Amino acid sequence: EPLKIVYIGKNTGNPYFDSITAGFEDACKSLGCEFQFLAPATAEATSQIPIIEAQIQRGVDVIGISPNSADALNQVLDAAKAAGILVLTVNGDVVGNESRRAATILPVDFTKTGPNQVELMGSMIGYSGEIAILSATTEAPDQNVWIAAMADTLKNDAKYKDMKLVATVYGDDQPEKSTTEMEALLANYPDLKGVIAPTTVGIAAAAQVVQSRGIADKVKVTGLGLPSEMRDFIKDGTVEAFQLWSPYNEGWLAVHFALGVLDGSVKNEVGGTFEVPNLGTITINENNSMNTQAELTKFDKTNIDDFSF
Amino acid sequence: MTAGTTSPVLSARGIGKQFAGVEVLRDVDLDLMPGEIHALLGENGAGKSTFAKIVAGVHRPSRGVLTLNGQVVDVANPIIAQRLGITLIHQEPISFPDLSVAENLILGRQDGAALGAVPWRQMTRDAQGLMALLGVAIDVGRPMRGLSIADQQMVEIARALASDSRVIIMDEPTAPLTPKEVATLFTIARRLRDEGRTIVFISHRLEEVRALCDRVTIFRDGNRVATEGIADLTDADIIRLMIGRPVKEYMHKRGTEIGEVALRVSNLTRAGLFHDISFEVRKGEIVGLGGLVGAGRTDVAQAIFGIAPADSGTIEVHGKRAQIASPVDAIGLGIAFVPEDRAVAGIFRSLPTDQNITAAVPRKIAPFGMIKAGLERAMALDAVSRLRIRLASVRQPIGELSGGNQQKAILARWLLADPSILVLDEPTRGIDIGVKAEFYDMIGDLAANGRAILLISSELPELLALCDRVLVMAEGRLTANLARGVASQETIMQAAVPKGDGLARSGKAAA
Amino acid sequence: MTGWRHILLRREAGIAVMIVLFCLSVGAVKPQFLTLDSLRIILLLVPLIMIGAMGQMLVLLARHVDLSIGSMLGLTAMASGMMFRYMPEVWWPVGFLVSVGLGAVLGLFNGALVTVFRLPAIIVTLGTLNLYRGLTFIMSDAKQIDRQYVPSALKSMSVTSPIFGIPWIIFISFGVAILTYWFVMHTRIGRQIYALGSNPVAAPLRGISVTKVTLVVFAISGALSGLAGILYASRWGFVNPSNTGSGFELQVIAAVVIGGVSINGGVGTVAGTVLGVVLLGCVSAALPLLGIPGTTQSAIYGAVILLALMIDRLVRMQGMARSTRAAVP
Amino acid sequence: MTGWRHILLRREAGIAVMIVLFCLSVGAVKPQFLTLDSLRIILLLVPLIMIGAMGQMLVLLARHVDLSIGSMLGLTAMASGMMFRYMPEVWWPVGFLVSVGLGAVLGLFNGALVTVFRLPAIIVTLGTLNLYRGLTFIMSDAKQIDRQYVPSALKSMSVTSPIFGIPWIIFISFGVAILTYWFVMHTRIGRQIYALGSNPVAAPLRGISVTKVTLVVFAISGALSGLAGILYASRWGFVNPSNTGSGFELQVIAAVVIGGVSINGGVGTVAGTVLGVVLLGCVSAALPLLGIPGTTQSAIYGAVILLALMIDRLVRMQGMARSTRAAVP
Ligand SMILES: Nc1ncnc2c1ncn2[C@@H]1O[C@H](COP(=O)(O)OP(=O)(O)OP(=O)(O)O)[C@@H](O)[C@H]1O
Ligand SMILES: Nc1ncnc2c1ncn2[C@@H]1O[C@H](COP(=O)(O)OP(=O)(O)OP(=O)(O)O)[C@@H](O)[C@H]1O
Ligand SMILES: [Mg+2]
Ligand SMILES: [Mg+2]
Repeated sequence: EPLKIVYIGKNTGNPYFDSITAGFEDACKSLGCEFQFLAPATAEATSQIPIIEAQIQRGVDVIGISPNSADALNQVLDAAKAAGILVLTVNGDVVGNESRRAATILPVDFTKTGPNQVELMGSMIGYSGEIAILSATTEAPDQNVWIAAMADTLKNDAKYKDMKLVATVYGDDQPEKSTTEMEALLANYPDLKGVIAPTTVGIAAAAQVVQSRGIADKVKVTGLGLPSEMRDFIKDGTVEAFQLWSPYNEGWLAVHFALGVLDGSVKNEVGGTFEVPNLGTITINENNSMNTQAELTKFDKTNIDDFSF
Repeated sequence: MTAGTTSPVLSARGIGKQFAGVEVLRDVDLDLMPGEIHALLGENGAGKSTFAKIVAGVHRPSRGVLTLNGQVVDVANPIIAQRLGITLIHQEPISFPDLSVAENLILGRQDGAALGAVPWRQMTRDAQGLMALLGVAIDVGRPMRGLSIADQQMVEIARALASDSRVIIMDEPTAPLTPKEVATLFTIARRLRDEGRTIVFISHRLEEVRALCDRVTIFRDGNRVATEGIADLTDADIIRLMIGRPVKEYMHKRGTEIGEVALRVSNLTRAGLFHDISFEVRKGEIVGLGGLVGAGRTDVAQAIFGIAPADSGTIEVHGKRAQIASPVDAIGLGIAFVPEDRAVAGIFRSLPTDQNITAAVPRKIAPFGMIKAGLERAMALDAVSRLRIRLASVRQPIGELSGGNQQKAILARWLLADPSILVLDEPTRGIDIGVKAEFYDMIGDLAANGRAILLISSELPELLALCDRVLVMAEGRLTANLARGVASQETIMQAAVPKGDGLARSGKAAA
Repeated sequence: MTGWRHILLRREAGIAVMIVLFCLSVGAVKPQFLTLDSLRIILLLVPLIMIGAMGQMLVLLARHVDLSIGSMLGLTAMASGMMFRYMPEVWWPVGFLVSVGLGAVLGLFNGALVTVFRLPAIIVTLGTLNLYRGLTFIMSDAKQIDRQYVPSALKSMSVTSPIFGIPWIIFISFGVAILTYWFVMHTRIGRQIYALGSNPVAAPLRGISVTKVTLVVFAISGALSGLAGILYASRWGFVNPSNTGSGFELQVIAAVVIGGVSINGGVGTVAGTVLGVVLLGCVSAALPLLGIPGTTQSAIYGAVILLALMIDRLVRMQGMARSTRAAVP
Repeated sequence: MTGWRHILLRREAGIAVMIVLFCLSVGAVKPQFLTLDSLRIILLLVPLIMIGAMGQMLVLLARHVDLSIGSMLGLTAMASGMMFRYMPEVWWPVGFLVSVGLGAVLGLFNGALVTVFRLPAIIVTLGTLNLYRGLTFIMSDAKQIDRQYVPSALKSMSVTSPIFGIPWIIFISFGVAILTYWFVMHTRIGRQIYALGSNPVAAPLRGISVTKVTLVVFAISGALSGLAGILYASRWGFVNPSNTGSGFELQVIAAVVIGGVSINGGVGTVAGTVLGVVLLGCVSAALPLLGIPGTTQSAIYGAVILLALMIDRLVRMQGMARSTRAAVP
């Protein structure tokens, strides 16, 4: 009987998780296991709990989950573990509760996100001038880590001494709110040179404002975005470049790792390594975490059409 | 212009109407001639409005046919009636408070596509013309909201005028109007008649009928009992025909002595509704309060019970001056009030009958705020058997009971409160004859037990049979105080018919 | 059997039958649905909704509606959460007092706007839905209260059990239902709520204070939202300024209405409401088990609401046919 | 000046004064708020809400309410989005037909449930709010329609301008307002909506078909939600099954109610509604400019709604005092 793998996304209708799901699907197809994608309608912290409970009842072998909360899931994850299910967090971890899951699969070493973004911005504005950050919600944990790292980099790296972070605003990952926040940034900081939006909704909204005002040469927008959402803006020059990683590879890696652990060919211990087709050698780092790639991928005119997600 | 040579514009044949099994019109035949003003007379509930509504397509008859100019017509709804040239001025003026006066005038008259344009300019011009014709100064651009009942009635009348109808039915159009407005209305009505239109005029005011109408038809208990030329009938004839039902004999019981004054009302006045009302009700006494609909009796009762307190005047209960600002005060003083409109103000339709019965005595069944379910049930069952309320179970929602049984349940509610003073507003309205007799017994027993009872009723036989004394109101004033023996149908009617010098209700009624 | 009981039984039996049929059909496909374990899951899904539903039922009985319960849940949970965080020395059960008390105050504010300004409740509570949510953001500076700050004793109420392995939180929610039953059936004021909703014109004639009853139902709705708020912190172990309680009002109103409480006041029972809550709980528990994506849940929820209502209406139309007068003057 | 115009002017003048005062005070702190640029921002914020508000106004005038407009917006936008994606050969303006037509059908379904089953609109549309959202998920397989699939010509309607640099989308929304004005003031059916809401019992006596008017207002509300749906795709360039349109109903109802439309039917004007929409637009545009965190917006929204209502009520109470008798017969 084939092994049953489920992947539980943060919420449905989010193209980002669709891409991870595609990685899961393709890997399951090539390795022969049964796969299902599930997600709650809203990215609410508690909404994943009944889904996990149902999967325990269903008797699945592997749960991959992008948790909506670092600690709301503790009980139910423990229950899953007790039922002998291999639990992996994907794309985000239950920080502080690492013992509740077997391993975590992250696209990239997240400590690199902040500095990489600052560098990209700097390269676009000649390393000088006022910049601002347009983030998701005030509580978004990943974004907050990245923003802290950006501020740190700007302050401590002499290369960026002429770049000044003037504001950090939050668009709550809603297009309307992100748009008004972006408009307000432009009104409040007439000398603004660039905006970093480390969230897919934010970068699209910021780009749209810049596009509709026709100020792409004055205000540079970059951040983390999906190629499928940003393709137009890259092509018409609104956005020179932005970054991300391959969500697809996260799913791909998760399945290879899980099946390897279950058939004994991969040891889930820190420092261990294993081979994954297309990705090469993967190392299990501290806290049983592994990355699909070393650095962020940069998307611009030259490569945007190579990506289908 | 009487019947004979011309053929009727509208004839009714064998019209009958039932509401929920109750027959309110029986086999009515009536011919309306072109160019006549035809009065419909009859006691409250005789079926005048129901007949008018059937002609105007508001109700459909249970039996019978209407013929218009010799052709059988099916007046299925008010729009069809309008197309056939039949307009009804409702007893309660219909108004759309948020629309302008001009629009209220035109609404329902226009034909045409849904997206057809509204001719504001022309509409306003026409409306102003009509208002000028009626001699009323109403800005036709203002919303209906806030117009007095009289002004609303004038708008209704203007609407009928504008309709170009061949048959215009006016259901008590003069009730809220001032004498001057009435005079204008009459002038216009006569002019319309002279144009060859037919006007049906419903009123309780005999002198108006005499002044205006050519023929009269008298209804009694859903039957048409007579149609005559107005000149052929004396007032006495008319009253006899109206009320001449064989009065069911009720033995007036005189068990207890009439005691001291329980309720004394002095100089009670509420602007525009009633004026200078003074009377007293003694323990063990049943005092009737008669008059025509709209005389202001309900308003007096509401003032006594604190629903709409009077502007001036005093109320004494058992010899002590009472301040009654709300029903809670009145209940506290031992006053009970059975309102006239059961459905609106009386029953809690969706609640079980036992809860309806015990609703007025929360303290009895719930001494410390906690309901004693057993006690509640026992009290309800006791009331049910004493008043012979017919129901499947006391847990049955009261809305499912028949009207008479609902009314009994409400009476039971107040009896539980053991009031020393009972104000009953039309307690037997909509109740069948058999039940009525039971009610009379009950009311008699209540008085015999030393309670003071104020009985508002529009049914003369009821007042005569039950009451030790009959007060009569007309147009907001007390016009008679008749002891048993002096009171008769004639004396009451005489006092009840307005003399035109009463309170000018219009304008102020809604002020 | 009386007509009244007849309808009552029909109505509630109707929901019960729906629940049984639903569970059996799911069980036929997925036998694990008919285990004690899945009963536990269902029961753990419902406590907050159950508590909210009791308050909403009272509000609806009085012919009003309270859309702000989700925001009150969030604000009261946040208040206790912040106390836990910034005053860890305070004995944790005080959180119950804080949340319930604050909830009652918020509810009273709703009630006051409804009575004093005679504003329609739907609009007032739409306003306070926004207002209270905004206050939650302001108060918390938009920061989540993390798991580490929520007292373990509070959290364990959702896990440990006084008896039968059923966690405290479930007992509390059913306790609230029983208390509400007693309140509406056996207290004077409870009865007055029905009377007011049944006939707002007649109620004052019976000496019922419309203002008092209105304030009471909104205050209870607020207090119960507060109870749901502190139990949210217990159940999920954290309080989030934007998520906690958001959308709660729609779930609760759906459950209450499915349970047969009329939006037009005066009609509804605790038993029906409980069954409505349980039915929605069963649906919520079954969908993921059946592998139906969470997103379809919306459609099924909507369909269940509409279906239950239509059945109710058909039953009611029959009942009314017997006692209706033409509504024309 | 007639009494009618008097009240009308007072009500709308009230909102206009609020708008002016608000803008001036914001401008005092942030002069850039009083520039043409920020007018453009405000105008770009309002088109969808404006269009939704016109439909909702009609529904409220008829004494109903439509909570499903956000879900209808989402479903209709998704329908066009999927057409763009899977049938790219179809001429893009057909999307308008698809969205508006589908919206009208969805609205008719709401209206049919309200009239046939005589269910309260608040509950029916609460049900279809869930149902339509669920259908969106099912239809789209929970997949977003990305920017690349939305025709550029459609997207550019939110950017390019026929005249004065004002984008098409703004012209469309004001065009809808003007059409609605004509509809309610100058067509028979428009006046019948007011009449029905003003006195539902008497309406049939004046030959107004309650069924027809009810179906019409819900169908228009649906069709306008559909228009808002296709314009959402234009404005934001994507359609998301869960976000698109969610919460739209609350924004729209808030705007409409602030604009003076009564939840009890019969009262409200297009001008008032437009002003209500603009006031909320000003607030939304000003907050980020003032550096007020977006999260406080909720509280301010709520406060604005309640404030506007209280003012309205006070005005109305005066008006009513003149025409009230004890409401008890
Ligand atoms: N819609 C209805 N449903 C049930 N009964 C009704 C309805 N309308 C009238 N009735 C009853 O029919 C009877 C005749 O009423 P109708 O209104 O025709 O009397 P009326 O002669 O106009 O009296 P009034 O002088 O008081 O206006 C009354 O008993 C009344 O209660
Ligand atoms: N809500 C109201 N607003 C304005 N006028 C009203 C209202 N209700 C009744 N009226 C009018 O006030 C007048 C007095 O009514 P009231 O009910 O006091 O008379 P009544 O003698 O008790 O008559 P009834 O026999 O119908 O009870 C009537 O002309 C009536 O049309
Ligand atoms: Mg009559
Ligand atoms: Mg009366």
